[in-house]
Amino acid sequence: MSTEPRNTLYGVLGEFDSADALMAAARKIREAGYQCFDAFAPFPIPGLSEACGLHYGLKGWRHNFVPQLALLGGFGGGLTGFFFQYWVNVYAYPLNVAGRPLNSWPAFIPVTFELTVLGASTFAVFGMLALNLLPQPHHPLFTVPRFKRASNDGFFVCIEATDAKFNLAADAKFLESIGAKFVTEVRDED
Amino acid sequence: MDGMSDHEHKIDQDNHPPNAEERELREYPLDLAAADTKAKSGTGKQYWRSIEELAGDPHFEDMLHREFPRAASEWDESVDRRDFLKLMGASMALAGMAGCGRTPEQHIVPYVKQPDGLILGKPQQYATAMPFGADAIGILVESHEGRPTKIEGNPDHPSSLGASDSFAQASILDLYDPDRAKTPTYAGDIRTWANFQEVAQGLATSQKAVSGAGLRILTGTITSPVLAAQIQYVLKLFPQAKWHQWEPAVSDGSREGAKLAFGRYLNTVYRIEKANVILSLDGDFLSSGPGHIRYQKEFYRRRHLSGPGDEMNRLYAVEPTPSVTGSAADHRLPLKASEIEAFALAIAEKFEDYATKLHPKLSLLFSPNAVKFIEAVATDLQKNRGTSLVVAGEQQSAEVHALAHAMNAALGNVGSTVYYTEPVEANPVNHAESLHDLATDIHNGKVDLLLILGGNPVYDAPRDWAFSDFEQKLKKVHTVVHLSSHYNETSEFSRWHIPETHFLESWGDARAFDGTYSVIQPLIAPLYQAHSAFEVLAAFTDKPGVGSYDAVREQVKAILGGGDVEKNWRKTLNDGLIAGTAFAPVEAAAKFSPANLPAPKTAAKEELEFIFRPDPTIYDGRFANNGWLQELAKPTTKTAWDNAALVSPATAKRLGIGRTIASRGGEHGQVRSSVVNIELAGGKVTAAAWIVPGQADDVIVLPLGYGRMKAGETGSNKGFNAYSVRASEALWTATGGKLTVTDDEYPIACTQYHHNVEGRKIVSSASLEEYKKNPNFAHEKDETPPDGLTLYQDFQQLGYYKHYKWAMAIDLTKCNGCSACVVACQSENNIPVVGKDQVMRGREMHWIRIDRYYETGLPTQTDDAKNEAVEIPALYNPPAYFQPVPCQQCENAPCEQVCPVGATVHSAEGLNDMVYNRCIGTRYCSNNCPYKVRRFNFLRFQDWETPSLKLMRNPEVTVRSRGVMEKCTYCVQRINNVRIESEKDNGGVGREIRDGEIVTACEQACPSEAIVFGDANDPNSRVSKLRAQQRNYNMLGELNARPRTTYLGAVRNLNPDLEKA
Amino acid sequence: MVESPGCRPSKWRHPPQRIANMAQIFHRSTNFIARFSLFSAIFLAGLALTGILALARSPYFTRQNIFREQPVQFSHKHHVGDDGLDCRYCHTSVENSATAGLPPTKTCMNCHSVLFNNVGYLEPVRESFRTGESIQWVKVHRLGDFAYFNHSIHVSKGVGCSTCHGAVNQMPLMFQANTLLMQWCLDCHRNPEMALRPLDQVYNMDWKVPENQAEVGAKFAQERKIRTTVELTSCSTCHR
Amino acid sequence: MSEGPVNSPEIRRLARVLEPGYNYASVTDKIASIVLTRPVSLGWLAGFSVSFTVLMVLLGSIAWLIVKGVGIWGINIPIGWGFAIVNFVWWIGIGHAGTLISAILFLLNQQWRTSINRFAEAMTLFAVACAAVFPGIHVGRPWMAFYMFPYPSTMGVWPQFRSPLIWDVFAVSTYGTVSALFWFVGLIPDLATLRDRATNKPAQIIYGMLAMGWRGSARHWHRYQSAYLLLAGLATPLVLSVHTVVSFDFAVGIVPGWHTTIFPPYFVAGAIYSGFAMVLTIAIPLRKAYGLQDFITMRHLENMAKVMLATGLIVAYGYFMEFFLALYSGNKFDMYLVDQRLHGPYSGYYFALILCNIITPQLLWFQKVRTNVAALFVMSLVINLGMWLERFVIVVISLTRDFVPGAWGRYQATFWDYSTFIGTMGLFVSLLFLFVRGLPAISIAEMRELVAHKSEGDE
Repeated sequence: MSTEPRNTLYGVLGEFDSADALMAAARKIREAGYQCFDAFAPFPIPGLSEACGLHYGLKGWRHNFVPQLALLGGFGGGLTGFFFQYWVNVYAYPLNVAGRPLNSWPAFIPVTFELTVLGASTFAVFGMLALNLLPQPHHPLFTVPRFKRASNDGFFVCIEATDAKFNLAADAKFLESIGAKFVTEVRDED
Repeated sequence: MDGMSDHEHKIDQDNHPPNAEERELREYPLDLAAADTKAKSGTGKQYWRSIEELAGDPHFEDMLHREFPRAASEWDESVDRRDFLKLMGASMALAGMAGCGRTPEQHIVPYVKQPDGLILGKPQQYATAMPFGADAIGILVESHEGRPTKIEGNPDHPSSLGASDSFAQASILDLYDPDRAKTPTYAGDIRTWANFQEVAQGLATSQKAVSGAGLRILTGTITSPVLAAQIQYVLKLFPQAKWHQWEPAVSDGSREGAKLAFGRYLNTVYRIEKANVILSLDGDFLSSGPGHIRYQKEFYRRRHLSGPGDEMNRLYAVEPTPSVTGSAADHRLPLKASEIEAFALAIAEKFEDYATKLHPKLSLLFSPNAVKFIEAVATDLQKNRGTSLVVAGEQQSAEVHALAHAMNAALGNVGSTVYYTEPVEANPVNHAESLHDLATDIHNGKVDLLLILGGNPVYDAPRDWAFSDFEQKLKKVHTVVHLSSHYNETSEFSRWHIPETHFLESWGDARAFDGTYSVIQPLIAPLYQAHSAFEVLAAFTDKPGVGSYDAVREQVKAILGGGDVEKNWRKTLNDGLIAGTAFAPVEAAAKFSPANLPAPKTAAKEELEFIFRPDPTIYDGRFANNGWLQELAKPTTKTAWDNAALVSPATAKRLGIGRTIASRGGEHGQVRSSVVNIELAGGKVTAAAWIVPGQADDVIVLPLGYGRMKAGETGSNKGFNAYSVRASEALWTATGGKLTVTDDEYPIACTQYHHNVEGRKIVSSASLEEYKKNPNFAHEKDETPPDGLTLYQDFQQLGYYKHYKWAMAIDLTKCNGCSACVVACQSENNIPVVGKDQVMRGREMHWIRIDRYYETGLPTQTDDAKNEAVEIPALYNPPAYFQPVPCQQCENAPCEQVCPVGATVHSAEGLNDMVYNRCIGTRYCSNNCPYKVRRFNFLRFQDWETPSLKLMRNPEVTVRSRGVMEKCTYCVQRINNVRIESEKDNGGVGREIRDGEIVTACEQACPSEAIVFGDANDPNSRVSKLRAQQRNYNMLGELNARPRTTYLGAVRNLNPDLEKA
Repeated sequence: MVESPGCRPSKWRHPPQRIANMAQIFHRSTNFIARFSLFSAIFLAGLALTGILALARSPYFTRQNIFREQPVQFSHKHHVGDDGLDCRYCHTSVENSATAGLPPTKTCMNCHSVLFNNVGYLEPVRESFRTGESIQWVKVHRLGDFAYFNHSIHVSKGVGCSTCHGAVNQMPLMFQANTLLMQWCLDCHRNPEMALRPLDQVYNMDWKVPENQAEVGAKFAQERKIRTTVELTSCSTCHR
Repeated sequence: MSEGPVNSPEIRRLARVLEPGYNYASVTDKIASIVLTRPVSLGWLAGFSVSFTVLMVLLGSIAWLIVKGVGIWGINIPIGWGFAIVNFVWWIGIGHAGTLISAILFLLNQQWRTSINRFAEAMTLFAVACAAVFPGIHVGRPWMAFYMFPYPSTMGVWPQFRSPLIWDVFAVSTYGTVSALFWFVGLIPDLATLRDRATNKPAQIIYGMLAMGWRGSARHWHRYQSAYLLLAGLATPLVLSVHTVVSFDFAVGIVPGWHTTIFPPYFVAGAIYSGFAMVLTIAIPLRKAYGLQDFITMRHLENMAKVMLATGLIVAYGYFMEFFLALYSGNKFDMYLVDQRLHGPYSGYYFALILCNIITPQLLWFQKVRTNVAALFVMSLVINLGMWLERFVIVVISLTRDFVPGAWGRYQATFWDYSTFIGTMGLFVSLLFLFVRGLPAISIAEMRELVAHKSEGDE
């Protein structure tokens, strides 16, 4: 963490007044050829992610790798579960319990199942957080007071400075042109 | 060795060449200071301390001043120091996760001089004898580093033949009873033995002056030649002195009966094994009275069935209330005690010898049913002349005994199934008269010095005429010296009280029921300042301070005559008896004919008859403070911790006596029964009533021994005192009493209330006829799946059950519920006593229980007596079956599958192992056990503080604490020890374990050889042979748990004439 | 991050922006802190668990290799190593009983009534012999009361003293050479052949395990009818 | 599924799940204000202090239990399990509704789950917490209970995986974890809302930390939704498995009355039954106290009533099958047990159970009853009681009369049995009180979705 106050440009933020407007805006921005931009809404808007060009499945794994992770966790948990029990009962300390076979696999199924579910869900949740780079309590966007409404009734789009064709003035105008009723630059500053 | 009792020193004074072997034979207890720490964490050390306390530590005196030193025999729930300790324990456990807490340093305390012949960690066995009434039970005592821990029967001894009974088994607890009197007291203040000896000498001289006119000695029945000689010696010194005897639970009937029949006191000895047909006239010869252990062995040896070809003896029992013997009988007839004489006459009447000479039309007195019975018995007896036997009950009158003698004579049984000898008692007298004389003398102020050697007359003397209040009488005596193990009711009124030594603490001798001379040797020096009757008497003679050791030695020398005295002595001590000293049969000329008897009268219908009986578990009250016996369910009633006025179902209905099952504990614990007031012999007592199927109508049984006021923490204030309504002229059977039923209910601890098998495959039975016809009767409607029928892998292929395959077979034909096995198991396996409250919650801990079922013919029987109409007739005289239920050691054990931590799994030899230290106490295993043989430490039942009880524990068995499940393990400690020995043989190569080399505690104790343990892989083992029998079946076989404990169907030898009467 | 064209004010800059910094609740550094603490939490939990498990096996709990102060500083090194006393001279019951047995004071005095009969450090022994008060030794090898170990069967089957007790002849003060944990017991009970010696070597402290122990041991196991692993690992073999 | 519930066609037909006149902001205000602005009411204080006192009773009882041992309870041989296990099963059963509503109804795309799922999930967690108290303390040596976990012990011994109790350990802990995750994931957006609306620094920091910097960006929502969907998909079989495993505790045993194959389905049905009853028991006072009638509408209550009716019937079928199977199989032990239930010493409990669980719920056939809040509330209590009785009948009565008549016994609860049971209620309610004060009792983000699709609807 550098100590001297920094003041870097993060991007330009535009606010729209409805979910539909936001969708439209997102589409336009994408058609305009922007790569690094993001839309913000107080609730999941169906289709918004497509509008922003986010994909499901392996193709768009950078955008959503959660299902694959869950699958991984599930398999991991299940296999560990079963073979651990197998090892304990057949190798670690074989014992005659009620005359049941050492490898009483039917009796091992409940634990196997539970561990499958446990693995899958933990991977899904923590995978989601990790991919979303959370926790991230500090973010340039939070410097914009209006942005608070993103968790209430505000709909925003932010074109990020990292975008190849980023230009503060031009992009700001562009946002206004597509109906942003409030536009501001976002600075990551102390 | 300081601080040891005088006894100790006396022994050292014995001036014999100190001989190695002899010293071994006379172990002395500081050895236990060295108990290897294996004996439960430094027990030895702590015990050493408490010895020193005994040697005059000031705190010790305070302890004595407390009225009740805290007893541990009964578990008490009050919040006290123990709770605090528990709290500490729990919190520490929670903080430090007990499991991984770092335990403090322990110490090893070795001997200073190790006794020769002692191998650390190896128990030793000593032969001795337990004096009991007019008998001495030969026993072997197991001793760990000088601590006697377990009592077993002595196979060489005629009175036990290696078996034992619940009394013998439990007597070890009496030795360690923390409530025992610990020091001589004068008017309640502590004195030393030396003080007493001085005083005694003083008294002696003053008595000498009047040649002992004021001296009286009161003892119980005495069969000890040495003690008798000592008394005689005292009487010689004091010619005017008198010796009185009083044994509350032993009737004069047998003595006087012999006198009536033969003109003098004679001892009757039966040879049960020779008898084909036995008629018991209210006799309980299988579970009480001289020789009962032997009689039970012999009786059941005649009932051993190796196949349908075998024959059995047949037992007819006529009795007012179900006894162990009666329950085991093939045919049983409930009759009032007062009708027995008439019944006996009616039988005798049928004999050619007396026909017509006797009172005609006797049989008119009886119901058709009874008449039929009489006919059948009479014929059967005469069919078996010379091989039949008539036994008269201890509590029956002289007349009945005389009749029995006469009948045996008439049947030519004398000499074959019964013979007579000189009395075993050193000095047979009529106890009632004897005590009467004493009381009268006291009353008339003739007595200034009374020595009460054992016994407790203030509690158990009859309550009428001169005795109306014995305590008042005692006040008239200048000096009463009372010798007893506890400071009891009588001690209260005695100036001097001397703690009596336990028979495991002192030298002595006794004659067995047949006269065999048995030696009593101490296994441990007296734990407290206790002394024997011999020493107390000696204190009044010209040689005070002499111990009985010399006398016994002299006695042995006298009996064996010449030869190597030392060798004989050692052999005698080794055997515990002198073989061939049984009294020879004497010719007894009959001086009595039934014809001389007056015409018997039978009690008026509906007139209540009150009969007194010694309690089945605490006898005459001497065992009242014995937790094991108190908690032992009484064989026929299955109640514990209380006595109750027993009534028959019909009488109960008539009088309005009822009972309800309490929802706490229920059938397995608590039944609330009506409370009745009984007025009899000028006394009045309030008792709980208890309904007993098979009891004669209009008979109220009042068991003796309860209602003690100063028995100790365990025994005081339990039940009601039947002695308080017992008059001298009606010691056993009384009429004219009044019984009123109150509205109150009293909770009775009843461990098994439900007595119907509900048509389940639990007990299977048949008559001998049926058995011969259908040897497979035990498998009728047996749904046990065939062995091959399984999907599970075969553990034999994994090396299980290959070498040994332990199994147990229990022959229901031979079990009569005597319960010796239950106490033996408790003693062997450190099983705690939980107390009445916990028993009433259904939490008793016995590893082996005896279930009692009635053959009621009722299809089902719901919890309460709702359907009395059908039930009362069905329960008039139902055949009873007793089933000992230890852990069944199932091969497919339901308990194992559900234990979450694997605390109970199978061993390679097929034991259902229980690992206490792994158990976390989910109780799931118990829920899933179809036989409900598992026991749980719901609270901390085990006593961890009382030092004396620590000494008693068996170091071979883990002592379980709170929160742990426990159960029978087939005495795995015995199995392991024998296996280890067998494997060490042949220079480490080892050998096979021989059949019978391992004997479980229950098997060892069982007098009827009903329980057999062994290796099922060995086709020649006894257990394999039994398992091979067709009678052999699995309890609840259809569950396919594959128990290793199997049962052999009960067979009764019914008389075809009476069958289905 | 692309550096913006200069930091000059632009029309896209809104005055409220200044106070707007209030909007940032967390400093930038918290991003790192938050993530780091998440991971370290998981890591520490794992570490703690491993620590506990390790501790349970550590000498702190097992008391392995820890010398004990004894009332008399008895040296096995001297008596066994130098004087060459046989184990059984003092531990008399080792061949017959579950416990090897601790010698009574008498045994000490057999020699020490003559040898070193006046040295100070043996006073406790002499005192014990005079007064009859036992010497209270500190227990070195301890098993739970629920574990029933039997010396006699082990020695008679050819398990040497040093296998469990270590090279006692080199121990000036006695210490516990092995963990005595149940796992440790099981190791032998699972493959006993690795612990078997010729019967005449049982009390030899210097006996070394030969390279071919596996087959030699197997032979011994077979000769001496050592019970199978299944039998030796049954619970009731040690627990009652 | 990707296009959420918004444009599912049938929505319009259905009654309102949200009263009209709300927009995003007003929804947010209404719900968030309960937590952020509304002052602590006296009612809340009173209620909380009462429940907290009861919670202390629980702690006291447990302390005494540790000191004396499980013997302070009414259990004995043969009845080794008493209230502890009854309560455990009861609480676990209640703990099923939340996850079920959230997961299954989510998968089934049911609009009306929205406003009840949040506190239903919370209730689940708290019920599981209450249930989890018992396995720990009911054992004889609680300080040794860690033997049940598979850790490498110095003894080289492991748990016995054939035992249903071990399955319980895994099932319950997994269920607890997954429910917690599910709940928390659902909370993240709302925490962000609270963070942004909080006016005082501490609140901002606390909610900010919990919200983990959620910005509601398209990327976030994108992954968020698939994670949530996956959790729902995983939680559904899990929730079914948990009570199945609990039922194995009995079905795997051989005790007559336990050993039956119908237990799993009928335990699950029973769990849902009691779960919904408990949701009603909480929802009705809650909507009243915080004026949430517009969000938790009559339609919610009615739907839950319908679910109760349905599951109630399944449970009834279960009872019937117990009888039928006993008679049909001809197993004498089972038949005797049936007889005991009807005529035995505990028949009273059995008939009470029939009354509570089968007869009373039939009233729910009538819409009048389903739409009568008071009636529903009473009904929900009756059913809770009934389900507790069911567990009592199964656990205790079966044990009183098993195979060997000589060993039959009875059970009577002691003071400590009751105090422990009631104590857990204290724990449950205390947690609920804290929850409604500290977190949005209704999912704000999801309410906004409702508003969104309503506005569409109104177009």
